[in-house]
Amino acid sequence: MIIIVSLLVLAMLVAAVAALIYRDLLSAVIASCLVSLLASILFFFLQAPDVAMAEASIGAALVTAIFVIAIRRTKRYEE
Amino acid sequence: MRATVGLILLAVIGVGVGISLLAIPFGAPKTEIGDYYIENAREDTGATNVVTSVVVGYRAFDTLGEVTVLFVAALGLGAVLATAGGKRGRSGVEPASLILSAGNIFLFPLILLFGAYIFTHGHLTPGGGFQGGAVIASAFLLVYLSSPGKRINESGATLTESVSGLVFVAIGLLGLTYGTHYFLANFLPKGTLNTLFSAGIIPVIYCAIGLKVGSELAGVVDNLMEETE
Amino acid sequence: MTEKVGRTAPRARDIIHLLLVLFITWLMLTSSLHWQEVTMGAFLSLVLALFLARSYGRLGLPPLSLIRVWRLGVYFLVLFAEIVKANIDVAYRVLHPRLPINPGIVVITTELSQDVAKVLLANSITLTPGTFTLDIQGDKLLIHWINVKSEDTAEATRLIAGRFEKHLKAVFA
Amino acid sequence: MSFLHDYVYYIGAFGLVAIGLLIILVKRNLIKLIIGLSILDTGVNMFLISVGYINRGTAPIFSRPGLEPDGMVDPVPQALVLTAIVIGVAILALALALAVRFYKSYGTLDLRKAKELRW
Repeated sequence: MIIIVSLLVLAMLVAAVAALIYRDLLSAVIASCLVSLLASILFFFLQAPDVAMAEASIGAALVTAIFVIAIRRTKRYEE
Repeated sequence: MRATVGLILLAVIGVGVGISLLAIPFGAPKTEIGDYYIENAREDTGATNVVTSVVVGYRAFDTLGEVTVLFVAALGLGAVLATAGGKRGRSGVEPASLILSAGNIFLFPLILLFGAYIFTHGHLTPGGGFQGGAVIASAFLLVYLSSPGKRINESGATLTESVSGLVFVAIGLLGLTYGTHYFLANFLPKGTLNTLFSAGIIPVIYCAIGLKVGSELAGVVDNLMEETE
Repeated sequence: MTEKVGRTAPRARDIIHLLLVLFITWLMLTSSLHWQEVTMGAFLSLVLALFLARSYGRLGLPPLSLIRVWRLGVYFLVLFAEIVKANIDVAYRVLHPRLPINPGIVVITTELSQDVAKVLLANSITLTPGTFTLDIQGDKLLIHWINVKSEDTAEATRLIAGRFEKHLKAVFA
Repeated sequence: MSFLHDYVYYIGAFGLVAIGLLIILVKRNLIKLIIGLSILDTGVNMFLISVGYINRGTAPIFSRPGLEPDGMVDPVPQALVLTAIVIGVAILALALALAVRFYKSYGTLDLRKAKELRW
């Protein structure tokens, strides 16, 4: 159990670092979506199903969609 | 220069926060109010989900403030994006393929039903108005993806939002006249534990929150997608 | 003309169809037959069905009957068997040292007329490992195939869609 | 192993906060800044939830009759975080609307290019 949790935390931090280093904003947004998704699994392990649901439906789905719409209206690459 | 300053600042913050984190024990009970809520939530509010009874029972006034923040943010977003006399419409969009559009027609009612399931069962199972509202908003997002030119019925969304906000406040005011005479008092019968029609005003408020959050978030997405010239 | 069609009242058949689909979904979600749950589910399904039946009617669903539901069940069994077979096939191709694949894009045609049947066919093809539906245009489906056995449209149709189309035609006839 | 058990969630939360702060401090692209804000938000939520956890606790929901109130995790941080997530999405949407507006006015998302905002 603790090994699974550690791997999930590691994957979450790797995704966050990926969001930091990608120059392509669309890839960075997908990486931050992955952070939210893994965080929602960790919330579930922490016995917080309400928060896990909110994070999965709001953090992973709606926020990503809003980011993608905003990127479509501006520029995709960071110069 | 900026990066160096940032890294130094980050290192200082990191050491400080790290030291204080090591002092907080993991996995031990911390707050007494939490124990009180767990012990008494069932008798006080009639809801089996303690988180729900905290959000819309004990701290309902706080939730009213939160819903207001969400409303103001949606309003501010509309104000920021609106330009005076601008032409509204969406340019550069292609019709979606048949798989997406036909799949959307079939799935849209089911997603709405799922959202309604989540917020009507907020006092029994995990979930509630905020999660259900987000699910409903994502159903409208699917509509935007499948037919990009389509707009939601803006007056309908505003009406839903205002009526559900009014229901929330009206229930709170009714609590002043009935029962224990304070704002947002639970004046309806609490019913049997673990059945759908229980917990007094909690399911009613959560339904209102669900509809309000759903229409607000759908409106936010709609405002962001709109091209103003 | 399409504008005018959009404004007409929904047909009773569509309302009942959608109502049943929603109500059965609700029963599966709650997994309880308590009278309060059933009442709430009936009320929500009715409201949603009344509001959404008009666009639902555009899917062109056939009239409901028990035999159709039974045939749909048979179709899902066939689909499941095909998915298992295709999984084994793709696993063999991936694990084989020489990687015997021949990826490519082929066009197949379908005889199904209803939109929802075409979507069901396309999704079944996508669900089966090794084949993937890229797009639908009219009665043509664009398929990415991991091991192209034939470039010919008729032959490819027989190999990819033939196993599903027969059962789907029975469901939507 | 015991160290990992005690601190793995804290490490995750702290790491997210640090990376989010780093993005906000180092990057100049507005949308990248907002991505950093959202990661920071997730990190703070993670920290609050892990503070409320109790060893071998159950979720604070009396869905079955046999559940005892003793072994339940703290519901107060969960209620707080539920609120914070919803407020977070509203703030993100508002910030993104401002970014879109900024792009319309200056033709760029880079903070350096807008002279009035340089520091």
